[in-house]
Amino acid sequence: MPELQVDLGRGLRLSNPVGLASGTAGFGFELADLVDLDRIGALYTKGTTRMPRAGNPPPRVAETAGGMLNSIGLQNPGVEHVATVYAPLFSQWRCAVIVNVAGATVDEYVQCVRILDGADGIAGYELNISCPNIAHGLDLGRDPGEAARLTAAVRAVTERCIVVKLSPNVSDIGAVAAAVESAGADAISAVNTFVGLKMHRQARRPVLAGSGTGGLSGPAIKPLAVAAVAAVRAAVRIPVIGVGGIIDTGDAVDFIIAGADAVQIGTATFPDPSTAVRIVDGLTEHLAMVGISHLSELRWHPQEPTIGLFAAAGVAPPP
Amino acid sequence: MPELQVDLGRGLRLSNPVGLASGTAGFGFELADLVDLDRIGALYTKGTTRMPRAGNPPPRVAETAGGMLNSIGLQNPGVEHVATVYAPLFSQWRCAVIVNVAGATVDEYVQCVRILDGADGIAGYELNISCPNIAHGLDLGRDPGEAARLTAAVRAVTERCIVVKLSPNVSDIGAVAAAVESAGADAISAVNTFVGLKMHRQARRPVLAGSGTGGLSGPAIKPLAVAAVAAVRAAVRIPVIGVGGIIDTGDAVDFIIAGADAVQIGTATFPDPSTAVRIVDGLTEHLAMVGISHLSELRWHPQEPTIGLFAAAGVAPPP
Amino acid sequence: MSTSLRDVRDQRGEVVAVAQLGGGMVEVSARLPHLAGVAKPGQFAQLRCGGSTTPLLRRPFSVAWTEDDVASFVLAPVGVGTRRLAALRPGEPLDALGPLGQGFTVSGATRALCVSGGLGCAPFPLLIRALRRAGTQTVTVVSGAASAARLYPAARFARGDPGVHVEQVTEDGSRGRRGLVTDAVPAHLDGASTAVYACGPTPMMVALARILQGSPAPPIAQVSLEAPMGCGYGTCLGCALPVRGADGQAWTLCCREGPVMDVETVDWDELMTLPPAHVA
Amino acid sequence: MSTSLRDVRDQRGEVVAVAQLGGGMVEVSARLPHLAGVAKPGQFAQLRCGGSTTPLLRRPFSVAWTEDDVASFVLAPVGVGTRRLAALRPGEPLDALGPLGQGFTVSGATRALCVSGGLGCAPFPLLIRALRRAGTQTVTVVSGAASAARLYPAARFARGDPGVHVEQVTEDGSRGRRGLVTDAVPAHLDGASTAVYACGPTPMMVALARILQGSPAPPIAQVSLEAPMGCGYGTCLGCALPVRGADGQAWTLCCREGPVMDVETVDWDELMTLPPAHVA
Ligand SMILES: Cc1cc2nc3c(=O)[nH]c(=O)nc-3n(C[C@H](O)[C@H](O)[C@H](O)COP(=O)(O)OP(=O)(O)OC[C@H]3O[C@@H](n4cnc5c(N)ncnc54)[C@H](O)[C@@H]3O)c2cc1C
Ligand SMILES: Cc1cc2nc3c(=O)[nH]c(=O)nc-3n(C[C@H](O)[C@H](O)[C@H](O)COP(=O)(O)OP(=O)(O)OC[C@H]3O[C@@H](n4cnc5c(N)ncnc54)[C@H](O)[C@@H]3O)c2cc1C
Ligand SMILES: Cc1cc2nc3c(=O)[nH]c(=O)nc-3n(C[C@H](O)[C@H](O)[C@H](O)COP(=O)(O)O)c2cc1C
Ligand SMILES: Cc1cc2nc3c(=O)[nH]c(=O)nc-3n(C[C@H](O)[C@H](O)[C@H](O)COP(=O)(O)O)c2cc1C
Ligand code: FES
Ligand code: FES
Repeated sequence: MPELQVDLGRGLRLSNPVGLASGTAGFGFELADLVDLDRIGALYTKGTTRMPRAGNPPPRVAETAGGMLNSIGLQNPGVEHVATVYAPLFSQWRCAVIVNVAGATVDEYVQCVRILDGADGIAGYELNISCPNIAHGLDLGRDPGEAARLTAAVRAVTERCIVVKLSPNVSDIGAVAAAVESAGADAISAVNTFVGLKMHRQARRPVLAGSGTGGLSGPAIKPLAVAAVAAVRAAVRIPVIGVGGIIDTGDAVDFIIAGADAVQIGTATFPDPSTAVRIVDGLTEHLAMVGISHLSELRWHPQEPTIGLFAAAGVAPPP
Repeated sequence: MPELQVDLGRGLRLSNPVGLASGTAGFGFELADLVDLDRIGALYTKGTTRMPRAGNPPPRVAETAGGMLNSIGLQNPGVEHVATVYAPLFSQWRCAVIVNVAGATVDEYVQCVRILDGADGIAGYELNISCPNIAHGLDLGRDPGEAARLTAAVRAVTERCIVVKLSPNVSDIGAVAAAVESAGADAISAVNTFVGLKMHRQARRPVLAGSGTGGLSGPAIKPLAVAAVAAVRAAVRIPVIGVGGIIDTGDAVDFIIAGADAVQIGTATFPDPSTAVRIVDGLTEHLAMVGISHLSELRWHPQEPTIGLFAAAGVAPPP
Repeated sequence: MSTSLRDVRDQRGEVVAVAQLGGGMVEVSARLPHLAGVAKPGQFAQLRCGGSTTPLLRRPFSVAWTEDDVASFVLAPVGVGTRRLAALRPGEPLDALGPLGQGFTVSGATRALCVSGGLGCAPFPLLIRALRRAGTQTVTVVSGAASAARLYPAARFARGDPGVHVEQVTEDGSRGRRGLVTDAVPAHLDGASTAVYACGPTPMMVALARILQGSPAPPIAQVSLEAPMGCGYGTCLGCALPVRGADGQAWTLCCREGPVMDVETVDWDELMTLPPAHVA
Repeated sequence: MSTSLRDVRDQRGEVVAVAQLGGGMVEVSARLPHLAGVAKPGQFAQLRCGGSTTPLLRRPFSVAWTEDDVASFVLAPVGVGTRRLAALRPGEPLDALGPLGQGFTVSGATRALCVSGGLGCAPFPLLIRALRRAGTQTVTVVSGAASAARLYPAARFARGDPGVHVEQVTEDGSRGRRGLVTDAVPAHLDGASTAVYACGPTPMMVALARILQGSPAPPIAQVSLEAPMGCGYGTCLGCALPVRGADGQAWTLCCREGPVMDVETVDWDELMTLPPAHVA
């Protein structure tokens, strides 16, 4: 029986590498009737902020070729509600619940984590330093120094596992990854959404409200996310969680080949709530088919010399 | 009759805003039998370098959801061949031929433009400071200072129109745009491809050769390219040429709403060589339908207050 | 902490009939026993061609009719998703996630007025059947469209029930009264005995809301609204609609608290500033 | 500065027949007068379901047969593009851009040997007809596949022509000789009088190249190769294939200088390092 367990560090062991991505699974309750939360490895909650947020005005979502834009604006009930009302209920599911935390300043993150640290039921934190849909949401994530400062500040107040979620909207994602690793991150998730814009052709302005931009997710961004994961993998030694455009087992395998230790399913859950559970089963089958016992054996090692598939299959080249 | 002419500066007036993007139209000859080059506004040639280049090893292209990755590696016959053999033949077509120039150092760009400046038939240059598929291809394009230095150096040696083609793989494309504008660019094209990676699941390594990464183009990137164009538009006053994922007239209109003065059709020409010519006709029809005489009237002005479409249509809200 | 999805299933149905209703309108019927069994008038389902991931997201459609284990939807090809759904053929698979959202309040008001604009006809057949079963004596439908060709066939509202009266209105006068569907509304209002239900384009609903504000309050005044949806089941927070909250303006989720809402809950001024969801 | 595209047209054809050939293989025939009129054996066309932009790129297929104004293609559903093409039904539109590339050299060699592996069968029916019309007396086809179910039907190579002989080879021995198709090749080689043509998976072609290297040179020894293609007409530079250039290793374009190439031109060592184009 192949082994799907994954160790994210600080004692956080996931039963399998498949998680539901932040913002696509609420706080669990929203889709517990549709997704078997006992079968997945982790649930990353909707971004949680110090104070409650009503979110952005509509329209908040728009579809594009193979993707969707969202500008939810971090609608959430605020960290106190999450810590006192939601967290006590998290343990009803067997999946690890990792609370995604967002803020505009280092201090807001620290306050959120302090408050959440007082609650049981929380397996770890995912620091969203990359939300494109709120003012200043990207500032902390674009500069390696700022990202490290944030990570170190949160590290100082919690012993729980810290996952830092990176923005792809940067010149050098590897540099940010290396900076947060040195500052004490236990794992990295990559990537958040890409800044996109869709126009309303009759109205001659953006479809989405506000500045009009939103975050692009879905299959359209998969090759970009896989590239980001490979770049992060090359820059750090800690676990990497791949996210962006996964809709089936093959997609998840691609991220693992690129260097991910775990994955998150985001947008794909919307049209098909069973996606994550299907991928858990699919990964087990894939390991059996390929004949290996752990997913990490799938990983591509760029340094190793390339052997052609045919050659590997024992077909000799002509003399 | 609506007016499609576009002025890119330095006397370069295009008969219409629709061009064929660099790398998707060769030097014109490759597809002159399939595309009526008299009907389009401009042809941006394949990236031209100081010395001939054989290009990257195969595989060089791979398809993804709504997009394609390429890692051609700037295969081209070298600037001398372009200046002496190709350029004299460019004037057989009514479209403007703008030579796309690439290099690894400022000096290479300067040398290329010097050599090309001696040839007739060339309407201007597009400086590709953004090719993701050659070593150092991105360095000049990621740093506003470097991009400006390159632009100024080329500006010093030519009176022809200089278009600078920006990379989207940066934290702040507006800053690069502003820098090259100040350094003397006449126009900006945005964007080149996004760095992407596709895995070969059986071989457990990238599909594409070399580092494995390629540049993502096609409909998948359209919302990202439109966002980039809006950001560039907000940062500069010179003409902006929008490119990325356009496959029909509506797509081109979206870029123009976002702030583009002209557009380029890239990948879409591959499956359908008639795309660009169809869009030229489509834009004329669109202007007639909307009842305006110049495309620039379509432009979105983010500063202007939003008026609801229904409200604009004279439907009064309830008391 | 919604727990209202216990009735929701993702079922793969088989298309059993596709009827062209004129004006591009299509009625797609599929064997979907669960949905057909539990859907209430005004609820919707998230549809896609069986197993298809292009387009990426499903599309929301009101359940228009149910009969035994078959559920029917009325739609017209306006964009990529509806084009593919409208091209389905009998025997092909259709995925339906539902029933979703809050339906209409069906109580025993003596009379009911259904105001239908264009494709807003979709939820009415099921609602009308339920109203009549709940004891409503007369159901009047005022059904409007741009032209005769785009009118939902009157007989499909009534389905043979003599207690249902349909009045047609077209903008170009090509059938029935010429004008806007809301022009026909005031004559049918009579305060407390007539429940009012509406579904149609935003300007129509706004006009109706204005008419109702100047009239004696009906026992029920509900509209079915639309918002672009990511999930359809309350998780993505994408389908916000402006409502009049306790402390001023607020948002609610169309897919979970709607799509049917009480007229006075909606913030119509704010809704008017939004562009139509369909981007052509 | 290629000027060889003068014959190329983008034509929208109508599918007239879809034949299931077993083993998942499908023959799609469409009314495409231009292609049917001018395509030469070994040339290909870039296909897509009429007007479809999903998948984004067209897919290359050998012209397998032409008859009056109908062109036929043989394919199997291996990925997203072929799945959609294999699901076409009569009456539906098919876009074909072609004919593209360099075909086989058809000269009057006395005998010809066609080595076909799996779906590599596709170009042979057209080639065989041309060879026989050009005076070749005997055409022998060695046709291999993993199992009987996956063999291209022998009768479709010959199409009733008694000068065509088909020898079948299967890896599992379920029909004909057991083994690799190339095992059957040496017996049919006889140096200068037999032209050799091959199409199939890379390992098969490599094995054939090795056999030929140890044999007297045939008058013609050509293979039809594959490369992932962006455009199919020489513009994107995406379809590079490794060849033995004047000064060592070089690239050539599969779509423009190929897909048919002389065996000795190809750099087989380099080709062996490439992963199969199809990514599953
Ligand atoms: C609760 C609900 C019930 C509905 N019931 C029906 C019905 O019974 N019959 C019917 O014909 N239509 C109905 N609609 C509208 C229908 O969902 C849209 O026409 C459809 O989504 C358009 O998809 P498209 O791909 O063809 O258009 P596109 O414009 O290509 O779609 C692009 C995106 O915009 C969204 N969108 C487009 N138009 C609408 C719209 N009017 N409302 C919400 N989102 C939209 C799509 O879902 C998609 O995400 C309903 C909408 C909602 C919210
Ligand atoms: C000149 C030429 C002629 C061909 N003739 C035939 C034929 O007559 N019958 C037939 O069944 N097949 C033929 N093929 C192979 C056929 O083009 C591929 O099977 C098809 O492109 C697969 O597309 P897909 O979307 O189903 O697979 P996917 O794997 O989903 O395609 C992904 C990408 O890889 C490319 N790709 C996948 N497999 C191949 C391949 N074998 N060769 C080149 N590119 C590939 C696709 O074009 C696409 O860009 C030919 C290929 C070439 C280059
Ligand atoms: C509607 C929506 C809301 C999201 N909200 C958050 C969020 O609150 N915090 C966060 O870190 N990421 C958020 N994301 C990003 C996803 O977690 C994920 O990184 C991204 O969507 C890419 O994955 P996908 O392509 O599988 O969706 C959101 C994505 C979507 C689509
Ligand atoms: C095969 C291919 C080759 C390209 N070569 C070049 C090039 O040489 N120089 C350049 O500036 N851009 C090059 N590009 C980028 C395109 O010009 C364009 O910026 C990009 O493809 C996005 O547009 P699209 O989505 O319409 O293709 C190339 C793109 C493709 C697909
Ligand atoms: S559509 Fe996702 S919350 Fe309503
Ligand atoms: S496929 Fe584009 S050059 Fe050959």
